[in-house]
Parts: sequence; structure tokens; C-alpha cells
Amino acid sequence: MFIINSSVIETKQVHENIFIQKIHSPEIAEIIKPGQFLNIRVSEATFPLLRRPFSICDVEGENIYLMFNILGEGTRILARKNPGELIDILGPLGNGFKLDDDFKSAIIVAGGLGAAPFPFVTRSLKNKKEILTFVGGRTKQDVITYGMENYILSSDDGSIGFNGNVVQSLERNLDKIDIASSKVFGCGPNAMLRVLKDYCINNNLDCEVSTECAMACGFGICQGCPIESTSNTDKYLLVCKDGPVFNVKDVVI
Amino acid sequence: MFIINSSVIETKQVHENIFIQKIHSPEIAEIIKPGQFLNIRVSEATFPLLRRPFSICDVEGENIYLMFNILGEGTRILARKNPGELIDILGPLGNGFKLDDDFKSAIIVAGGLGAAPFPFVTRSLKNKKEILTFVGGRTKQDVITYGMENYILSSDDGSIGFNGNVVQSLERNLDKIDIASSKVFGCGPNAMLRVLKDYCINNNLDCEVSTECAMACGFGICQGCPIESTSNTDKYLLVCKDGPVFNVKDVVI
Amino acid sequence: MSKVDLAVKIGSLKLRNPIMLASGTVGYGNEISEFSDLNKLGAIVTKSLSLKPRKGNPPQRIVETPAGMLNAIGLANVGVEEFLKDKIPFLKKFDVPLICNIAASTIEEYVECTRLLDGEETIKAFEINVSCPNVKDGGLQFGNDKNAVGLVTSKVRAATNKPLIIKLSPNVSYISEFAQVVKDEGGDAVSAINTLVGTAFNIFTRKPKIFNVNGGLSGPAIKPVALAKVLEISQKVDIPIIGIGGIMNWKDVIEFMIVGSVAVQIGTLNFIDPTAPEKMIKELEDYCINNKISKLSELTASYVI
Amino acid sequence: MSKVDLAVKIGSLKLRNPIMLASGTVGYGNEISEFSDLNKLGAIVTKSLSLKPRKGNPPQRIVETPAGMLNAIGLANVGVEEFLKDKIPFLKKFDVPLICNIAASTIEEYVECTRLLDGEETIKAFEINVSCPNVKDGGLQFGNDKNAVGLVTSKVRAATNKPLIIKLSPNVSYISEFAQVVKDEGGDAVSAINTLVGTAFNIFTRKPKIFNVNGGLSGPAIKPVALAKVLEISQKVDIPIIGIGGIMNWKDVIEFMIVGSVAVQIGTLNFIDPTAPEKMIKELEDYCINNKISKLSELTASYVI
Ligand SMILES: Cc1cc2nc3c(=O)[nH]c(=O)nc-3n(C[C@H](O)[C@H](O)[C@H](O)COP(=O)(O)OP(=O)(O)OC[C@H]3O[C@@H](n4cnc5c(N)ncnc54)[C@H](O)[C@@H]3O)c2cc1C
Ligand SMILES: Cc1cc2nc3c(=O)[nH]c(=O)nc-3n(C[C@H](O)[C@H](O)[C@H](O)COP(=O)(O)OP(=O)(O)OC[C@H]3O[C@@H](n4cnc5c(N)ncnc54)[C@H](O)[C@@H]3O)c2cc1C
Ligand SMILES: Cc1cc2nc3c(=O)[nH]c(=O)nc-3n(C[C@H](O)[C@H](O)[C@H](O)COP(=O)(O)O)c2cc1C
Ligand SMILES: Cc1cc2nc3c(=O)[nH]c(=O)nc-3n(C[C@H](O)[C@H](O)[C@H](O)COP(=O)(O)O)c2cc1C
Ligand code: FES
Ligand code: FES
Repeated sequence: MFIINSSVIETKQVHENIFIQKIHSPEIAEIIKPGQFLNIRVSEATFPLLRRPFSICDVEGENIYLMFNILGEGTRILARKNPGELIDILGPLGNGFKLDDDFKSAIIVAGGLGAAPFPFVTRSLKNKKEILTFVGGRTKQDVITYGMENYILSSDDGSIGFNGNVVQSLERNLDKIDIASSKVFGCGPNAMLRVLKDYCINNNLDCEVSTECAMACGFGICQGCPIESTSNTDKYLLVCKDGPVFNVKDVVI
Repeated sequence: MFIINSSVIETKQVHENIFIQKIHSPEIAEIIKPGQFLNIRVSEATFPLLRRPFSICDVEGENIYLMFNILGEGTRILARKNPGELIDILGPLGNGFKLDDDFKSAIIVAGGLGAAPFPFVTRSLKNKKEILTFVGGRTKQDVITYGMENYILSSDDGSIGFNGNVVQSLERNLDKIDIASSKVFGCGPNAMLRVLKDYCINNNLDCEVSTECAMACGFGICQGCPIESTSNTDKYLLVCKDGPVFNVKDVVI
Repeated sequence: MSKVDLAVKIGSLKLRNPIMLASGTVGYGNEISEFSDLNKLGAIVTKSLSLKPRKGNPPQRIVETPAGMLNAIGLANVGVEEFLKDKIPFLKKFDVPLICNIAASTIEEYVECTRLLDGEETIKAFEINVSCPNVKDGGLQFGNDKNAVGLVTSKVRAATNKPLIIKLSPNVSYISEFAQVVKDEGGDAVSAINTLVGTAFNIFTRKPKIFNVNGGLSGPAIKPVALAKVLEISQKVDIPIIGIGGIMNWKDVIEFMIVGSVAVQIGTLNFIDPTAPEKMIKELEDYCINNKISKLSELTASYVI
Repeated sequence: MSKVDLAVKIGSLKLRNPIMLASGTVGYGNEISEFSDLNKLGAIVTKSLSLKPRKGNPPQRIVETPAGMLNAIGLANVGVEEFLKDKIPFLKKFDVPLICNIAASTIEEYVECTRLLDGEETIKAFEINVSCPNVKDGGLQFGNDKNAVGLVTSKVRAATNKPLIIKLSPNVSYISEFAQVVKDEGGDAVSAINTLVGTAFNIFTRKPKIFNVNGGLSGPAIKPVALAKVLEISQKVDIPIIGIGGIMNWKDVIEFMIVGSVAVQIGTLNFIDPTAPEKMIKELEDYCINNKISKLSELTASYVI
């Protein structure tokens, strides 16, 4: 966990409103793990004031990749950074997905921008585990396959792939999955994660999800990012420090 | 007086920390007069919050020019605008220099960035009046001759031209000036304008100066920019509306 | 005709929409009329008027701060007499409710100003500024003292039948207690908030950046505080509230209405974009259409807590 | 050795420099020690401790605002017992004055917490939080009531001989009256300011953005208000002041000292740049050298008005 200025190599628009930013950051690249995140200060000015959290999207040699959409001023400023400009990164933060567990198939479930952490997950598992990926979104525009492998698409409006949400898409393909030797990795809006959690628990599927929460610090000092624990109701867990990846059994989403 | 988005053509660094920005703005170019100013919103965000005032530096066809140095975030953001980017201009504001008076020689006295309004003044007077220009600054770096004609230089540290301030430089060359048929136009820090005022009044030189003041609106609604009048001590004048150009006889600097 | 009813009521005062321009940020209307069609607005509020003309504070009067600004104008204004003679004729030309803001150092002066202005039918309501932090005499003292606010309200109430709005100071612990006093003494509405007391110093000269030392903080920086004050009044006192503080766009207007405002005033934004208030009206209408709201006034105090 | 004397005194508490880390923005020191050498700092103040552990408020607890943020953590903390058992051992390793911040709902609880912590010699002083706006019981009520602040001060004073700092609420009209009460009742210093009460609403759901509805506003947005509060105390009451509110860089530190602070606390900035406080120490030294100041403490209340 440290702060470093790293230089933008390029920012590519890969989809409507979806950007991939490649940054030269050997220090981060060396140690960051899939599912961890970075907290980025997009401007030296007091606007925006707080850092913005982003999942590590991918790592390739000394370079790291972010995937984001433009939501507000923070992401707008980030998208406009020119090659060579430095960005102020604090990280690596949080825990990552547990990829060393004893499973044979990784079932990736990505809703919308929940795709962000999975290119790195895919790269890390490739040639080691089987991968089956479910990518969903509201419409065609929100279905992001960047860096994914062996994927099945779905959209809520049917404009691409299966007509339904990504958990229904998983359900429909359950026959392709050996429950005992599979592990699910999910990321997406909380509403989707809730459904995914219920589905996995009901079907005895081991499942880790990457959660989201408003954050001020990202490293455990502000107590801004509580998430209810299932085992100890006297105390919240912190999304930034105890997460953002949790086993669905451990948290109330 | 209106608000318009005009596009940057280029931003050139002409001197250490001095930038000339060329902007395509036919609407402003058509009506603005030397000595007037523009109030520029450098960012749509709430930072910086207020517009930043800049003298009109020059006008050439449909293009206008600004001259500025980087002082804080506002000017830094302005200097970074790429060609084609729009900037939000409110203007033209204030009165200008009275260039149609009955004088033969214009004596321009510019201290440091006080040079900003004079390229346009020079352009407007050229071939109509004689021009003699005194340009001064603290050191060589602060002596800006961009767009000026027939100039005599001075610096407080002697690193360029006459070793002394710009009013002393004028004093030293008084023999070159016919007091009755000359009019002085001054711009620079208030301390300099105060000395210039005293000198001109003592020597019966007609003199107009462009003054500066912290401003919020720039067009008369906030009452933020008072300047003491010599004729009516019950009421302040407003730098933005009644000025920024005043005859030295009319105001207490 | 517009599909959405944007009209709002502040007591008996009906406005065609909730967008008012705040005192001290529009002068007497002249300059802003070059940018904006005043006839489209809900209302405009004059710069605070005092009985006699006031010169105001020497420079420097303003300084920018993060997402805000400090001002200590010192209530520079032309005085009631010149206002009636020189400023009213211009304002008469517009079909926009004119609200006269009054500032004074004594209760008698408040009453006297109100009396002198009351006969002018162009003036549709009074807003009493008991909360200007930038003058040495009066101002803040009044605004932070419940008895004084009560007394001003009742005395001015006796001097006019026009709608009476009291502009409250935010520099108090429980602003709703002041709103209650205003209601008890016959005031028709409250405006909340005026500026927060603040200062800034030059670290090299060690002098205050503003001549008056303290100034009033306005702009987006204070919006969260203003919203909390409006909400507090709305939850505790049954009186119309005009919400003020850091409004930069139509979304902020909606937010102020949700927490309890019947109308809003735009202040600092006028300096930055004097065309913005008029533009917001259309944007509010669009919001209503998109959210199937037929009367904008339904938003007032529609918070879900 | 440094050419400039950066040391400051808060009553009998000597700090090697005026840079303290504010309560609630450093946890119990663990995480921030990865970014910064705690031994270089003037002092660190713990998250507010209560007698029993507190779970704090449900999410959402924070929201960004223009140049600021609102928080309503709800005083989530491990409680005095676990603090002594689990957190003190880590903090013991550092040679930095540790100040324990205490929050409570009753005067008895303040006293009890102080008693339990008083024996731990790692703790060099107490800061009593009478001003947290984010818990339904206690907090704000205490901070806005002069009698309550006086009572807390005198009772806690009786329970400890260590330096006693009272952290004041800014949500009052005249903060200096509270500082006077603290002085009268034997407090050694005051901290000013805690956060301003604020809120923010979602305009589509009409719900508060923060679960607790109101939150505390911190960050650069509040700096002008904080400076004015410190100045007011400094002009009216002879008591050491710890300046807090929106400090983003060494210049802000100087500004707070000029208006009357003996030391300062850095809050929100720790979230953005946890390395900044340590860096400021060098920058303060450079400022002193450039301005021929041999003792940084000379800056305190050196305003020229
Ligand atoms: C651990 C973590 C990892 C993340 N990874 C990614 C990522 O890889 N790619 C990516 O694009 N985004 C990611 N996010 C979300 C990202 O941080 C926000 O999109 C970003 O902060 C928005 O900043 P902004 O200034 O552009 O928008 P703001 O101006 O801050 O917000 C604009 C709008 O978006 C809403 N918003 C802001 N933050 C969030 C949020 N966290 N969730 C939902 N709505 C929000 C606001 O309420 C507002 O309405 C992640 C968040 C977390 C906590
Ligand atoms: C009528 C008028 C015409 C002007 N014309 C020009 C021009 O042609 N070219 C030009 O470069 N500048 C001009 N200025 C000054 C210019 O407006 C400021 O330099 C600019 O606002 C600084 O903005 P900033 O955000 O970069 O700095 P800020 O962050 O606002 O300020 C940085 C530092 O500069 C100081 N500062 C800010 N404004 C002024 C000021 N007006 N005078 C002195 N110090 C100040 C601040 O106190 C601070 O210390 C003019 C000002 C006025 C009122
Ligand atoms: C430069 C300036 C002058 C002001 N003058 C007055 C005034 O004369 N009377 C008054 O009641 N309020 C005055 N105000 C306060 C505003 O009306 C408004 O309450 C405050 O600025 C908060 O709103 P804002 O954040 O939208 O600016 C003034 C504000 C500013 C910025
Ligand atoms: C997330 C957060 C939590 C805080 N928790 C506490 C607390 O537990 N006790 C306390 O006295 N102050 C608390 N504060 C207030 C700070 O100590 C400080 O007074 C305030 O944030 C203003 O300083 P700043 O603008 O530098 O942040 C908290 C502030 C923040 C932002
Ligand atoms: S974001 Fe600060 S503790 Fe998690
Ligand atoms: S800057 Fe607003 S009146 Fe002059």
C-alpha cells in the first residue's frame, strides 16, 4: 500500500462510454492481485476532493489497465488524461479473489461494468482452470466482453444474447456446470449480487463477489464503507479493507 | 455584454511564464474596445468557482488575444486549453481607454503584466498618433514588449534597459515629450499606478490608467470592486463598471 | 401552454415559478436584465436597502475560497429615497414580482424603511435581512437573538400588509427556533440561509484578505449546511421556506424543494452565469415531465426519511 | 539539527511540531503508519472512544460535496476496553504523543471513560468530543449547551490530571462563549472546529444520501468558517486553541496559526493524501527559514488587524 505517480500510456474507448486506460506502473503491476483496487486522485485541485476507486482490470508486464465509464466529473477528468500525464495512484487496496482454492472451473458472472475486474482474473486463470463467463447488461451497450474468454451473453432487453438478466443466463446453463468443482466469481450492481448470492447459496455453489460502496479513504481509516457481516452482527466489516471481495456467505448484500 | 463560447486557436508562451492565447470570437472582436476586459469561466466545475478577468490584449479580424501569466489554478487551467476547446467568455466589460481625445502623442507606460492591454491600444493608434512606450518590470523576465512599438525598456534590477522603475524611465525621457499634446496611458500594479498618478498630476500630464481589483461578477451586480472617487466621497465607484480605466484625476489609487 | 404547473405560493404571494434572484446578487436589476428576461423569473429581491445611503466597506470586499466566496460589501446601497426615485422606474417596466430587502441597525429603522416603501405598489413583498454578518452595527446581533428577531417581525408586521419574509441567519444552533418566532409574530415566510461567517488571511502580510476581517461565505461550499437548515425548519415549523445557499443548477433547486423549500433564491451563481436562473426554469419543467410531476409545488417537503 | 524551532505547547503538553492528526481520520494509527512516519508528527488523536463498543450507522455513511464531504459514521469504535487491550500495544511502539478522544451520551460516561484510560501512560492528553453531530443520543445537544459543556469540563477535569482539551461545536452563534466556559471550568485547551451540520438528498428517490440524514461537513469548504471561529476565540479568550477544518497544505497551517491556533489537526486530507501531514513539517520549516522566523510558535495569533 503506497502512493505513486504513474504515467498514462493510452486511453481507448472500447464501447459506448467505456474506456480502457493503460498506465505504466511497474510498482503496482508487480504486486497487485485480481480483485484488488486502486484509489485514484484525478486532480491536484480540491475538485473532485476525494480519490476515486477503480478495480484493477488487467496487468500486462509493467502496465496496468483500468476500465471505467464516465459517470461524473472524476471519471471525465480521468478519461481526458493525455499520454504521458501522471496520475496519482494509492494502492493496491483490499483483498482479491481467492483463485488458488481447490476448484476446477471458474464461473465468472459480470453485470455491466462489473466486467472491470475480470480481464485480470481471466488472465490469471487461463491454462490453469476451465473458465465459463456470463456477461450481461441492461442493453447491448452495457454488455462488455473486453478481456473475457468463453462467454455467454445476455441483456435485459434482449438486444444481445439471452433475453434476461445475467443470473438467469447462468441458471439456464447450469447443465454446463459441475457444481462441486466450480467456483463463481461475481461483480456488478448490488441488486444483481443479491440475486446471485441467493442463487448460489440455494444451489450450493461456492461464490465470491466484489462489492461496491461509497468510500472516502479506501484503506480503513474513515469507517465510511460498512457492510453487514453474517457471523458478527455487533460489528460491520469494511468494504475497502475486509473486501471488496467477500464470500457471499460472509456478508449481507 | 453577453456570454459566448469561443474556441481557442492557439496558446503560445512568449516569455517566461507569459502566455498569449488566440481565440476565435467574431462576436467579441467586433465590438470590444482597447482597455475593456473579459470575464472568463475557465472550468464548468465549481473549481475555480468565479470567472477570471482578463484585459483584451489584441484584436485581429475575428480573433481576440489574451495575455496572462500563470498565478494560480485558474490561469493554469486556461493555459492548458487545447486548440479547438471552447472557453466561456462574458464581455465586453467596463469602459476602455479614450483614444479619440485631442492628443498627438500617446505615452504608454506598462509595468510587468500591465503590458496586457497595450498591443490593442498600439494597433488602434498606429498611423494616427505618435506612440512612445515605456515598458518596465522587476527583472528582465518581467519586461514584456509583445505587440508594442517604439519602446524604452527599464528594469528594477537593471538586468535590461534603464536601471529603475518605469516611471523613473518616463521621467528621464521627459525631454522627448510635449506635455500639452500628449496623453499617458498606464497599466500595472497599483503601487506603480500611484507613482504614475502623482508624477502626471505634478507634471500636468493627462493620464488614464487601467486599474485592478478583486472581482466577483465583473459587471456591476456584486459591489465587490469599489474604488474611491475624488469627486464624491459618499460613494465608491466600481472598477468593473465605472472602470477599469479611469483618469487619474478621478480616483484615489 | 406548459404542461407542468410551475407556480408556487409564498403565503399570499403567488410566483409563476420558484426561481428568485437573491438579495445582493442582482443589484437593482439593471445589469442582469441584459442577460436574462426578468419577466420569466419567479421574483427578484433587491440589494438590502437602508434608510440612508450606505457607502459600504473599503476594498478588498471579496475573496474566493474553495467552492465558495467570502464577501463583506458592508451593505453598500443607495438608500430608500434614491431607490424609490431612481431604481423603481426601471423595475416598474418588468412584470416580475419585486421583493424589497431591508437592512437596518435599529428596530425603528426597519419600521421606517418599511413605511416609506410600503406605498410603492411595484413592491410585492418585503424580505427583512436580520442576518448580515458584514456590518459592525446591527446585523448579526439581531439575527442571532430570538427576542430581537421576534420584535423586528412584530413591529414590521404592524407597518405593512404586504407579505413579510424574514431572512434568517445560519450562524445559530437551532434555526427552527427562529422560524417559530417569526411565525408567532406574524411573519409570512422565512428565507434560509444568509451567508456563514468566515474569514481568510494572507500568510505573508498576516492581514485579513478582506478589509472587514470577517465576511459571509456563499456558494456551493455551503449548500449542505443550507439544506440541513431548511430541513430542520421544515420538520419543526409550519411556515413557507425560501431555500438559499449554493444553488448552481436545476438539480440543486429540486433538492432544496424536497427538503422543504416552496421557492429558492439564486445568489453567487448570478456572478458566474447570469443566464442560468432563466435556463433552470425550462430544466425544472423537463424534470417534472420526465418524472410525471404535474405541479412542481408538490415537491416541497416531499422528502422520504 | 533543525535551524527552526517547530515545537509548540498546548498547556503543559509539549509537541515537537504543531501537526496533529484529527480524531476519526486516522483510526488507531495502524493504516496511516504505512504511509507516514508517525514519530515525526506532533501528535495523533484517536477515533472517538465510547465506554462500550459502538457499531456505528448503517451505510451510506459518507458523501462528497463541493470541496467537502459529509460523514455520519455514528462514532463506530471498539470501546475503551478493547482499545486498551488491542490498540494501545501498537501505539506504544511509537514515540508520538497520543491523545485519546472521548465521546459519550452522559456526563457519567465521559467521566468513566476518562478514569479507565487515565492510568495508561501512553495516553498523553484527553480530547473531549462534545460536538459530534452524527449520533441521535448526546453529541450535538451537549456541544450547543454552555452549561453542559461546563459540566463535562469540570467533571472530567476532576477525573484526570492529564491535559484536557475540549473539542467545540461550530454550530453555535458565539463559539468564544463556549471556550470561556471551558477555561473557567479548568480545561487546558480547546479544539475548533468539529464538523458543520449538513445534508444532501437524492433528487430521484427523495431520500437522504446518508442513512443518518444529517452528516458532518468537513474539508476545504469549511476552512473560512473554521478560521473565523478560531479568530473569535483568540480575540476573546486566553486559552490555547487547536485549529481544525479544511487544512489541505502547509499554507493553511500557517493561516490557522496566524488567526490564533497553537497547533492544528489534519482531518479529511488524510483520506486523500496520508503522506501530506508529514511532508508539511518540512514545508513549515522552509517557510520559517524564508521568512526569518526562528520559532514557529511566534506565529500563533500574530494577525495584523
Ligand atoms: C472498490 C470499487 C471498485 C470500483 N471499480 C470501478 C471500475 O473498475 N470501473 C468503474 O467505472 N467504476 C468503478 N467503481 C465505481 C467508481 O469508483 C465510480 O464510478 C467513480 O467514483 C465515479 O466518480 P465520478 O467523479 O465520475 O462520479 P461522481 O460525480 O462521484 O458520481 C456521479 C454519479 O455516480 C454515482 N456514483 C458515484 N460513485 C458510485 C459508486 N461507487 N457506485 C454507484 N454509483 C456511484 C453518484 O452518486 C452520482 O450520481 C468502483 C468503486 C468501488 C468502491
Ligand atoms: C480588469 C482586470 C484585468 C486583468 N487583466 C489581466 C490580464 O490581461 N492578464 C493577466 O494575466 N491578468 C489579468 N488580471 C489579473 C487576473 O484576473 C488574475 O491573474 C487571475 O484572476 C488569477 O487567477 P488564478 O486562478 O490563476 O489565480 P488565483 O488562484 O485566483 O490567485 C493566485 C494568486 O494571485 C493573487 N491574485 C489573484 N487575482 C489577482 C489580481 N487581480 N491581482 C493581483 N493578484 C491577484 C491571489 O491573491 C493569489 O495569491 C486582470 C484583473 C482585472 C481585475
Ligand atoms: C456579494 C454578495 C452580497 C450580498 N448582499 C446581501 C444583501 O445585501 N442582503 C442580503 O439579505 N443578503 C445578501 N447576500 C446573501 C445572498 O442573498 C444569499 O443569501 C447568500 O449569498 C447565499 O446564497 P448563494 O450561496 O446562492 O450565494 C449577499 C451575497 C453575496 C455573495
Ligand atoms: C469520516 C470522519 C470521521 C470523524 N470522526 C470524528 C470522531 O470520531 N470524533 C471527533 O471528535 N471528530 C471526528 N471527525 C471530525 C474531524 O476530527 C475534524 O474535526 C473535522 O473533519 C474537520 O477537519 P477537516 O476539515 O480537516 O476534516 C471526523 C471527521 C470525518 C471526516
Ligand atoms: S473507505 Fe475509508 S474505511 Fe473504507
Ligand atoms: S466585480 Fe461585481 S460589481 Fe464589480
